[in-house]
Amino acid sequence: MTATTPEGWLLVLALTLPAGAMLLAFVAGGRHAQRIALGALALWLVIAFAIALQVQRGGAPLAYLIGGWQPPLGMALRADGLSAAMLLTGAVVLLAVALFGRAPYATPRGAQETRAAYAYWCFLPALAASLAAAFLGGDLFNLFVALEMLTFTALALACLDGKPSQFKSELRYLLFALIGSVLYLLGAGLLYGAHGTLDIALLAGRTRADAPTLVAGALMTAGLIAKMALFPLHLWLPPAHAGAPAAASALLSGLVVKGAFVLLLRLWFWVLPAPVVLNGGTLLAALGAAAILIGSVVALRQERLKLLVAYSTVAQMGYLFLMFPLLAAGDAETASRAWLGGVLQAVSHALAKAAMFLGAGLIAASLGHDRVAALGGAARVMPITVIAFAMGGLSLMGLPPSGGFGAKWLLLRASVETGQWWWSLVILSGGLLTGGYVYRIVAAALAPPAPGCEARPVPRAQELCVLALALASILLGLVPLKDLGLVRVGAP
Amino acid sequence: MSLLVGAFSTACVLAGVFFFVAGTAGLIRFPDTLSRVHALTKADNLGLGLIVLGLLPLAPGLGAALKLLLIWVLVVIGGATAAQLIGAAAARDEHAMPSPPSGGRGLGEGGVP
Amino acid sequence: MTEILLGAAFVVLLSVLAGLWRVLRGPRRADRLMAAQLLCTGGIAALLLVAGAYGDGAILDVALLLALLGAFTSVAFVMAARLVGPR
Amino acid sequence: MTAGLLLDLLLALAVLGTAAWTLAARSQFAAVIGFVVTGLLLTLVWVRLGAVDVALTEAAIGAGATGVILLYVVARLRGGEAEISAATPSRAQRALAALLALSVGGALAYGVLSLPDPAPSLAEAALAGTAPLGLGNPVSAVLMAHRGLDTLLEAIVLVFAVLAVWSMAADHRWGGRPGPVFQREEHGPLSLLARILPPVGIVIGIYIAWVGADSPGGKFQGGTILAAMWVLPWIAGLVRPPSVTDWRLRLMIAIGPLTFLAVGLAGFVVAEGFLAYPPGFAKPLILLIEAAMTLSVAAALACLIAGPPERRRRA
Amino acid sequence: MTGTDILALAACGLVAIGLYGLVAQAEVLRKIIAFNLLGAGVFLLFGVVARRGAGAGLAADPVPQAMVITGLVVAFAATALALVLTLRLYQITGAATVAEDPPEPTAPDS
Repeated sequence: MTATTPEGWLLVLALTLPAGAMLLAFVAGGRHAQRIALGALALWLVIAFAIALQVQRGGAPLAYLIGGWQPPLGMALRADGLSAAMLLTGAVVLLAVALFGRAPYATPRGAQETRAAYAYWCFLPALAASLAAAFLGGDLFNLFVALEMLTFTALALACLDGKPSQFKSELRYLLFALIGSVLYLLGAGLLYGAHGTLDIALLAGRTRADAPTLVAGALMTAGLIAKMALFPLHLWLPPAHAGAPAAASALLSGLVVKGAFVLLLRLWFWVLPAPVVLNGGTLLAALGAAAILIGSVVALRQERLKLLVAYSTVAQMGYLFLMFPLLAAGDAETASRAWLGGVLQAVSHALAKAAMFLGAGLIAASLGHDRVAALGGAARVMPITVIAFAMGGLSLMGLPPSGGFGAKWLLLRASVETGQWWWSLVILSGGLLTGGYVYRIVAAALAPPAPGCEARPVPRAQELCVLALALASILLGLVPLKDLGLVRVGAP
Repeated sequence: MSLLVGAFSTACVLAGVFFFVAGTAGLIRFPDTLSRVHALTKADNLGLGLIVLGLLPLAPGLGAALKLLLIWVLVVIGGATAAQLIGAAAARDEHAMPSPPSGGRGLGEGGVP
Repeated sequence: MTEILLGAAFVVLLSVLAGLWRVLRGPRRADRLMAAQLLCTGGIAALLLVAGAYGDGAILDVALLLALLGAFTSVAFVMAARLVGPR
Repeated sequence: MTAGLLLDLLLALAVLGTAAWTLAARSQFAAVIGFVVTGLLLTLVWVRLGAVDVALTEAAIGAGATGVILLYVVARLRGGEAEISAATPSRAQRALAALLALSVGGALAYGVLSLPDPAPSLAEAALAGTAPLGLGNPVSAVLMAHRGLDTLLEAIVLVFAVLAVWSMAADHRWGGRPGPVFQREEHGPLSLLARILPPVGIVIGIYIAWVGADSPGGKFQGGTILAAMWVLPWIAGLVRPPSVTDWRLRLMIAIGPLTFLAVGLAGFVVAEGFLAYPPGFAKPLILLIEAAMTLSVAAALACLIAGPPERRRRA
Repeated sequence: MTGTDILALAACGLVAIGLYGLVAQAEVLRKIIAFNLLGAGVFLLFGVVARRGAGAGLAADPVPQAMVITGLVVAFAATALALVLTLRLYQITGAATVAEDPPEPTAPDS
């Protein structure tokens, strides 16, 4: 039985504020769109912070019954620690990216409105609304709509530059995303047929390991991992993310793929019965391990900076799957550690990867290319960007003190404690490989400029946005683990 | 429902069904496109009209009866227009011209060479 | 009466499907263009018969919508065929 | 019910047959025809399933609007045969695809046929939750109240989609009118139909949207008809789409979700909370939202069919 | 075997056909059509679930029906988006597939 909690209205606000802002920006257009979007995203950060604060203080999830209708007939919005943490991460990254985009997506003087700027400032609040729907939704069908919102927004942002080369990889991305959604929906239909509800909290008490539930679980998982680009369904991601404009890449790699991740967690740890999670989790983790190793090795060999960072997303997403068998196998404390590690990995990767993609975009804009071999001189022209990029890299490697270190350390410990030591080998070698490709870039950027290389200076304000994100991913590692109890609220 | 009304409805509906079957037979047997178009639209429109006539006495109210008639009128209008356009298209295909036909208009600036 | 009407719907549908098989085979595009027209008229007839069988007036609205959109779709098809040009 | 069973069997076979034909069709144009035919058959299937609301939506959106939009893209694509044959999967790949499709279909069939009997259902709860709203159609009650958030988000998704479609335009076309130019046709059957059908169609569209509160129908079905009644004179060259920068067009597209959102938020003040309706005022408020949504659905669908701006704005 | 069971199997068949088409066909447009067939199968499955849940004097459970209506509109929007992308891809590069190697541009962006 779900009941609206006193602060539940915050959840409604987190969803309706950006949605309303998007609609208003859509109508108003031009410069108004930019003002509305920036204002809404700033407010959204405040709301996300308030939600996190309430969840942490109260130690219990927030909930809101839409229209006062009780599930299964009605639907609920819920915010546990996972939702609150992801929402806050989303708000931070979105605001930073929005500020970053003020320069490239300004409506030029003398023009009423330009296509790219208008679309950018409308789709930022749209992405916020989609993320809120995906993180807070308590109903599997409602989450399907949220997934589609995410897909549409991500696609439009990725095509923002209107580059011909981009359309093909984005179209491939769209087809993958659509297959993913349809498979997910298929599973949802079966679940409704078997249990008469799609409310996650109600399903948690009703599912058994019967045929419809198993088939539904398999279909939905397949759909979601296609959207998350888990090996071997990863091939669409690198070109789609690398070819997008920098701001869009940061959002796609940092946030959009996490929407499907949160759904996958809800499906596996709330909806599916425990024995399935135990057996299937190992398979998912094996695919994740393959993603870590293959993604990192391929990243190491990339010639282009943005493609390298995109392959690194494939690898880093792999870490998220390691938590599945650890969570199912261990005792309460180990499980809690694995949970915290997994969620921390999602959060720190979002921050670090957004910083790295924005940084890569600045480097490419300054040098006019993004060939790794010819990055020489970058550190002289834009030291802040290169430092921020390196800081993001530290977090991905899992070096202390960084959010990535905390995440990987917790996963490592949980894998040893559950006797599944082989995952720790994967984590360690993944870290080494990551170190390899990050070093390659930083070393290249520190090299003296090649003769004849003309690097244009980049706006300081943009560099600071990148730095802020990178700093956030590092600072996450300095927060004592006990203060991360937020993430544990309402954990399975 | 009186027996008479029932018999009338049944007869009309069966006659309508017959026309549908006849239309299909024409469609399958006629050799050229134009006569197929005509066989199809005439027979099917007539068949639908008979079915509507048969269902009219069964309609629960005046609104439903009017709706039935409106449906038939719309089908006839749409069918006539479509048949005419299809016939024209068939004729055009028949003397397919080497250069883009007059029908190729309206493409605007689609970027197609 | 219900069985008679449902049976009639079955026969109409069967005959329409037989026609469909012929029409979709072509050979010309104009033949295929008939498909939407054919199925709309036949589908409407079947719907009306089912509506009569169930005594459900709401099904008439479906038929109404099909009649309207059928006219629209057939025309849109022919216009699109013109855009493509003969083949 | 032997006749009914036979009808189901015939429909099932016909749907599968036309769907398979659609895949096998030699030309893209034929494939679209096959798809529309499948959609029309599905409409009958939905009636047989007792879901008249869905039958209306399938006919309007699934077959009608989707068919038309597919058609206009096919008409403008001319496939490079070499590229297509180069990209066509090999025999082994196709066999693998068939294996995948069969295993998914088989697993699904296994899952569906082992669903519990009697099936769990919310029919009773939904019916009980319909009367207090003053509505007669439980599907509309679920759409507007019990699962109102789905419908609100879906209305917003339509705005996302319109904006996404517009944003695919070339930069210098921004501010232009959407879609290709159709030559004005003064005479002939098309222009006649484009003149006489819209008045009738608009009345029917409004009727379908209006009856939605109490019997099958509603904003999406009615809105689609209205969109079609605008597209028809557009194809005939009688009307032109407004520019994408026209704020009136944008307002029309956004007014539905904005109204929905406003009424929902007003629920905090005048009712028990978000998307709750004050007792006694549920029906008028729902009708208000439905009216605004019908307008928005019509505008959004018409814009999705027309596509991104393709003509430069005339200064 | 009831009529609903028959239609349930038809839904599974439609899903299989759509999935095959989506994977095994080269042209994007055909993939999009296949996606719509696949979607139709999924919705039909919801319809079967709704029909099985008939009760309280209703011919079918209204909740899955509402979901299908929502889903149809979303699927239409997705189709429109995919088609526009297909058209733009074709207009700019002349490509009609999403195969790996982009061919030489044949038509400039007009």
